[in-house]
Amino acid sequence: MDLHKTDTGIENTWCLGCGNFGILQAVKKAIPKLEEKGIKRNQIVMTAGIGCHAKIFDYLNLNGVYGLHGRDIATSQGVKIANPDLKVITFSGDGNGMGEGFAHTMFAAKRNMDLTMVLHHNDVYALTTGQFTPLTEKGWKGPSTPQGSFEEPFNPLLLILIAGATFIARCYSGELSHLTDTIVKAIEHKGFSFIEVIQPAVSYHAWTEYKDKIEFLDKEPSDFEEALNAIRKRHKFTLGTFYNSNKPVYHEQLYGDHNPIKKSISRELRLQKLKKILDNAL
Amino acid sequence: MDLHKTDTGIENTWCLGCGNFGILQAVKKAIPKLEEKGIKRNQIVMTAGIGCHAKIFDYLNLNGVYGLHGRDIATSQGVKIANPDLKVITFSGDGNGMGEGFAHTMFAAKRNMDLTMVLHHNDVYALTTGQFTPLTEKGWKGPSTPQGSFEEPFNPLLLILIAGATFIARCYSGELSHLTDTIVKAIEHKGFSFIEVIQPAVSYHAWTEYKDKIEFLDKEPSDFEEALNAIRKRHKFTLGTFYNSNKPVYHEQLYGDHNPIKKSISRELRLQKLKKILDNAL
Amino acid sequence: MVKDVFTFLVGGKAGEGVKKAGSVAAQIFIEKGLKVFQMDDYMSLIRGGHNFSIVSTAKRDISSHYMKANISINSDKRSYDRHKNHLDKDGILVYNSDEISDSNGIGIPFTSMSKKFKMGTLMFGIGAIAVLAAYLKFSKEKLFDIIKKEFSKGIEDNIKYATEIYDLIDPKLKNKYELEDGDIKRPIMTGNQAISFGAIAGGLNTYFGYPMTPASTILHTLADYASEFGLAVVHAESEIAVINMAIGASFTGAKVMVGTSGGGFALMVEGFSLAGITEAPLLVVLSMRPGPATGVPTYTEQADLKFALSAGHGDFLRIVASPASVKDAFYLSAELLDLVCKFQTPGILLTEKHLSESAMTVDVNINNTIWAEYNLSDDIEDYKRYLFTSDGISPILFPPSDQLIKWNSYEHDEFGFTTEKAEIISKMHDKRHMKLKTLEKYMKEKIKTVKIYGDKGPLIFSYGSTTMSVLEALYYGDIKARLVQPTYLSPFPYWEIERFQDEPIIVVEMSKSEQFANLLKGQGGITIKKVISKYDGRPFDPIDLSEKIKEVL
Amino acid sequence: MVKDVFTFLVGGKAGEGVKKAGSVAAQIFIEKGLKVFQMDDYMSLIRGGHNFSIVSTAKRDISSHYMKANISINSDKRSYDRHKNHLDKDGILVYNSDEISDSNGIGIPFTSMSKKFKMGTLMFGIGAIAVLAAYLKFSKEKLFDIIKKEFSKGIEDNIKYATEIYDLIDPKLKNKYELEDGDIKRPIMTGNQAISFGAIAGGLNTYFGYPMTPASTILHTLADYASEFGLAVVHAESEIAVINMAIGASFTGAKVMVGTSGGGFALMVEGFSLAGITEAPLLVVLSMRPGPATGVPTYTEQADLKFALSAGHGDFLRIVASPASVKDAFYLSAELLDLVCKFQTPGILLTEKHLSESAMTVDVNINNTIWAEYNLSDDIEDYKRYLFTSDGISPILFPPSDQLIKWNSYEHDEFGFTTEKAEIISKMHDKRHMKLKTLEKYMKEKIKTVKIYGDKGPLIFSYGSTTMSVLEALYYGDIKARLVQPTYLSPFPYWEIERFQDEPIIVVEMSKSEQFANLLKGQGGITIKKVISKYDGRPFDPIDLSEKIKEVL
Ligand SMILES: Cc1ncc(C[n+]2csc(CCOP(=O)(O)OP(=O)(O)O)c2C)c(N)n1
Ligand SMILES: Cc1ncc(C[n+]2csc(CCOP(=O)(O)OP(=O)(O)O)c2C)c(N)n1
Ligand code: SF4
Ligand code: SF4
Ligand SMILES: [Mg+2]
Ligand SMILES: [Mg+2]
Repeated sequence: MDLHKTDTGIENTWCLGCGNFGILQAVKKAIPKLEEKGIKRNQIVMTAGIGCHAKIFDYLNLNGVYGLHGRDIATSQGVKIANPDLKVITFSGDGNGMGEGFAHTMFAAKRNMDLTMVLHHNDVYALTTGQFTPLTEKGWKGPSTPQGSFEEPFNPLLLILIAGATFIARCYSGELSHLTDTIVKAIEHKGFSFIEVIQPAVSYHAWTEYKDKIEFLDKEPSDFEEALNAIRKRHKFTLGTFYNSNKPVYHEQLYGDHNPIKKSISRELRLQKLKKILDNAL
Repeated sequence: MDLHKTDTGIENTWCLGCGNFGILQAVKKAIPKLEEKGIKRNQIVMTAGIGCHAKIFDYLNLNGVYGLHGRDIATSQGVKIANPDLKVITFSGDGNGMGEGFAHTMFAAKRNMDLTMVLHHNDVYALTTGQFTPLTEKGWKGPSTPQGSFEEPFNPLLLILIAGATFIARCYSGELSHLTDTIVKAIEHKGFSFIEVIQPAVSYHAWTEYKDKIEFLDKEPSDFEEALNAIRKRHKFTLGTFYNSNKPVYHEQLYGDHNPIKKSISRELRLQKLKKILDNAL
Repeated sequence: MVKDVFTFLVGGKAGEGVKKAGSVAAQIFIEKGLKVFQMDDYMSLIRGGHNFSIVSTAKRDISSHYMKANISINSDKRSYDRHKNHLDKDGILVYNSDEISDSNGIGIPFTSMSKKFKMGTLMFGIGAIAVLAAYLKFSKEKLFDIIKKEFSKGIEDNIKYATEIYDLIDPKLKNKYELEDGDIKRPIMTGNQAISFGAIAGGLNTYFGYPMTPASTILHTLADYASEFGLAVVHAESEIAVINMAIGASFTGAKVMVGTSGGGFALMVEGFSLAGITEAPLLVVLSMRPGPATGVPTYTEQADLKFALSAGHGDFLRIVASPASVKDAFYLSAELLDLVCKFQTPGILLTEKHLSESAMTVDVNINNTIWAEYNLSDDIEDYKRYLFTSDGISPILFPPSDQLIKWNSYEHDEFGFTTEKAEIISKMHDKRHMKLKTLEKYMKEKIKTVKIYGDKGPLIFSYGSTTMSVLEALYYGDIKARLVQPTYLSPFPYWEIERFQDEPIIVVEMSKSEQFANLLKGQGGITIKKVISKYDGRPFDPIDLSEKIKEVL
Repeated sequence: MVKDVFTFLVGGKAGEGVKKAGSVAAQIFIEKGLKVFQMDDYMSLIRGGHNFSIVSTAKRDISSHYMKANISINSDKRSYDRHKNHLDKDGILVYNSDEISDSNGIGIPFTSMSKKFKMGTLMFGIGAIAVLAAYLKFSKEKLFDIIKKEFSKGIEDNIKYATEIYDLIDPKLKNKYELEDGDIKRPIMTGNQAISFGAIAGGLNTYFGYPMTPASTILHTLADYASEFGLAVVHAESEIAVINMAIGASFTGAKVMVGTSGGGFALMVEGFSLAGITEAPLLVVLSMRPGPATGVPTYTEQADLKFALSAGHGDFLRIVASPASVKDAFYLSAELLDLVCKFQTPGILLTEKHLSESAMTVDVNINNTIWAEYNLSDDIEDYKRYLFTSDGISPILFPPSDQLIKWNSYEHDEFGFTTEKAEIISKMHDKRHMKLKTLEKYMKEKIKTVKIYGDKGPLIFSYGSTTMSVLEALYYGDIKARLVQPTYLSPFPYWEIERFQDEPIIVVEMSKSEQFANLLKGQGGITIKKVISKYDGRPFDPIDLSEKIKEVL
């Protein structure tokens, strides 16, 4: 299939009105913008976890790996490390990336891996019928917590900031242009970029639960302290880029400007070097 | 074997001068103090991960489970949930509890599980010959990073605070009485208590690397903000209790003052109830 | 076609009450004293797509749905296209005339008729039930009673919508169906409910889970009944947490179960091995769906058998058993809970989506369930957790105790202290291996490890829910055969199977690589004549299967 | 006893340079043109305890250490007690006279003599080498050269200490040993080095690992050579990260390997299944240690075989092969890298601590290693990742490409899009299964799957490093037998094994439950006469083993 078609033509099985449509659209809009900036479509690799959010894999005409539940962010890291010329985007759910895959997310941030993670935050394990997630507010009556859940939710932006991410934003699937712009910025960003997207899962939550609460940061924080403050003090429906800074990225520290695939050493040279090593050992 | 012997008589295979001896001694001293406070020895259950730290399992005459690398903290949670009368202590290493088992540690804190975690922080995967851990400073030349590691370390106290722990302290295996007292306080504490112990692994680091840097908090923080501040602003060799607060614990939210084992419902009553359920369905 | 079976099929989008319509239909049949088999086919999505529920009922034991319906009711074109051939000879096709028209069926404008109600198309299921009621000459009053009993909200609108549909279709139905009454009302449950209730009856104290189709509803069922039965039911952060928590709970003497599907079990494997060496009583429910990896989450397969039989590094004893029916599942989960406690080792209740999520009427006698018991230590002096005994079983003790109780992931001595000594390593291996011998002896004496149906004719082997398909196919096709179904797969009950070594057999299973047939060959020394295997995610249909069996007999 | 073998044993505490002494001894033998087998026995600790290194050398091929030393040098009482019986008939026992005295041996005050040096007892290894040198009539000059070459720090003190020991023991050694020279100097490597170098020769681009004995040294070796060979070598946060990263790397066209032991592999199982369905080329090194669970980390066993053969849910193709020697390991890792690339499926190089961490001199011809290659797609229009082909292999393509490349964990259509359609589910199963047939054909034609040693006598089967023990035992015991060693275990090379079906065989392996014997029975239809199994963590000693074999022949 030609990569340059816009759509994959695969039947979309999200619920009518699902917040995931906004994310899908934003990505579709972001791609031409990235192309304008010289990031080619065929250079982009996507990965997705498992859940409603991850169905975006079938709808986006991008190369990639539909991975395991919670492991997509590890898979993305493998992609980047093996071929650093590729731009990698991970689409993750709140159960996926903050539950099963929590450690991978945090370590990707710790390493400042040069990739983008989009967290579809809908407060439920949507595809498995609505159980509470690590981000769900206390009291949620899902099928695994019929009396109401009683764990305090994680604050994903706070965790990811502390872990070491260098680009951190919150968006809303109802704010398409902000979301689109943020995706573009995140992909352009060198280092670990994390976008939490408030994504209403209409089968469990109505858009009206969010609509009025949504607000934007008046001023984007300019350093770590301000970011920390804004993330802690502003409420969970505050949108904007909370942090944007620079730090060495993992793959460059690992091997500089090498590329393990494109600059793979030939068989001849390998054998030659190996012979030398074996001879020297004598 | 009688639980009331002090020692297990098992050969100790830690290196001479290892910081783990301090932790072992402190626990041995803490137990009688806990007994004075009414916590019986036979009520205590220990778990341990895998690593040098975990060998404490063989040396302490306490009931428990020598678990899997990184999973001890999950095992501890299972112990507590099944029989909340038991007091549970987990002995974990920095590779164990902040690497392989990172997610379990963070979720135990999130749940404010009523147990104690002692993190033997020695900056290496000691037992597997000295690789860098998630807490190791950049530049460590272990066998997996011969050119020097280049990941920024996690700040364990900061992470655990944000995740939801309610008792947080840092100790040093060279400060025995502080360590002993802190262990007693942590075990008495209702909720998730976390003690990071700076534990020199003499085969990789000399005591002198720490000795002069060790300092105590002048004033123990009195609330979350102060704790956050102290954890962030004081350096990593600052000892003391950084946080001590109260929040509902997991098992009580799950089933109040029930005890799934001690108050297990009889076979007769179960069958009676089941019959009713099946009849009602008709 | 299937003279003594009546089948109701309802198809539509997820979220339109299709599954609910299936279970209400099942209740109607139950009210009439009939036996029921309900199979729900749904896609991995929350709204939309195509789902269907198919409910077959009879006076006799029935162990499968039939893909030939007496009445098929479809809410949209997709459903109609899918099911127009799933009709019995005289079957009636009802379709949504807002979307299509077909002179061979009866059109009902389900959509436009639902428009005026708040719930709109969500009510389609009610409409389907109204059609069924009319077809079965159920009075409207009886229909209303059922709606009141089965639905919790929007009763009034539901009744209005049902009435309108009933009145509209009633005159169009020329030949209504006379459904005879059966004997008594029986409870209906899904396999997962049976597993949950069976475990409760067997003494379950704690359940740890992480959602994964088709095992999630065990977590949900037990969470619902947790306070009623004093259980701790925990939804943990991952399957790895689940199994390691479970082992902690087991250490305290809790009777413990966990449940998952293949991908989740894959994550539990290290913990499973830990249960092996620590000798932790632990029951894992592994409900299979098509793999590998994420596979096809909401469909059925039997391709995790080989994996279940050997998951985990190192040598240790495991018990693996697979129930053939919902009723079996009920008794088996208690029986397995008992075995893992008695033999202090992990066990797997291996099942499939087809059993987990299909519902059947069951005749269970709750008093016959086994109550799980340990071989408890009364030796309160000089207790040794891993005491060397002649049968390999070291009596167990739980905290609080004044004796030292150490469970150890490393190889260990009798006290549970870590060892690297050659002789002790060997002896501990021998001890654990001895439990296998003891267990085999116990199984020979006390447990029905293999069931044989029929007493003459060629030999067929199957296991798990595929057995139900075969039974129904044999009945339907009037085939004389003996069907052998090993409930226990590990330890492999060779003592029951050996006698079949001289006859070539037919195997029916749901795995491309013929895992069950390979097990029979490798462990049972059985000669395989032919394997009938299906691996498209759908359970066998008894009519198709009977033909396939006839071909190879 | 073993006339043509000379054996050096050195025992002491971890941290005293015991292992280093073993490898310096090996270097001495190598200098003399001899062949060497070095086995290190160490406990799971960093300092203290009891370690020993045992180095056997001969002019002929030698494939095991012998637990009967010509000279045994022990730094402490524990070591002395342990090894006093590990002496050849005329063997010499050297002990630390600061701790014990024994008229049958020669005492050297290793401890007190080391006191004056900064490194103190850490120098014991040097002392042992000095003793060996004296015993072999090595001049002090040669000894100094070796010390200079092999040690990086404290050379001066080392030389001083060595001189003092040499001078002290020299007069006490009445009958010195005349070690004949061999032919040429050969490189020595451990199994893990061979695996690492073999993979590099085969085209490795990326390695992901997490430390776990006995696989850690692959990570260390590759990390050391990463920049030299342009590899990305990553120590990740867990084994789950490792395998999922590896699959990401594989997606980009990197030739990728990961390595671990049983517990780590247990965590990789879900990812292994993902590699199966996505058809990701991926090589896993699984180096076994005694299990279950944490087991006995620094010792050896072969009890993960069954697990390796069936790990992962669902049906998918896997390649499992086990090298019998260090040399085999070198070639095999490249060969497997090629096979996983060609057949786009995961593979396992299954080995054990005994091979991974023992060192052998090897005669390898580096030019004979295979270079891993893909079946690359040239079809750049209308590319289908999972194209249905007659051999089941869909040509592969890597990004960047203008064609759509989708790898999918769900069941999928030819493009890689998710599917729930019955027909496609079946067809994809068929396609993947077809690769098995293609692979079997390929193996029959192109690969030496089974090695047979000897041409008459009774049949013995073994695999992995146990083969080396058997070979040495046969040599030592002068036993005429044929030894069959399947290098490939999955797909099982029945075409090579079938011909042995009529003779009862003897199996030698290291697993309590006789996993290898069961494989031969189940898959090969082989009749087992007797299984010689050892499961105490220690490799076979050729002398013991030869007796055991004689008993059962
Ligand atoms: C190992 C494993 N465990 C469980 C599942 C089942 N599962 C599929 S999706 C999902 C929840 C996804 O939740 P989230 O990531 O929030 O995605 P959403 O559906 O809300 O977009 C789970 C638990 C799985 N596929 N694999
Ligand atoms: C699943 C698994 N992976 C790897 C290992 C190997 N392993 C044993 S101990 C250890 C490191 C322990 O480091 P840490 O927790 O810091 O403990 P320390 O030895 O420093 O006390 C590792 C990686 C294991 N036992 N299990
Ligand atoms: S369940 Fe929620 S997340 Fe899933 S498709 Fe529907 S609205 Fe979207
Ligand atoms: S290696 Fe370090 S942690 Fe381990 S015993 Fe020695 S000093 Fe202690
Ligand atoms: Mg979600
Ligand atoms: Mg450590």
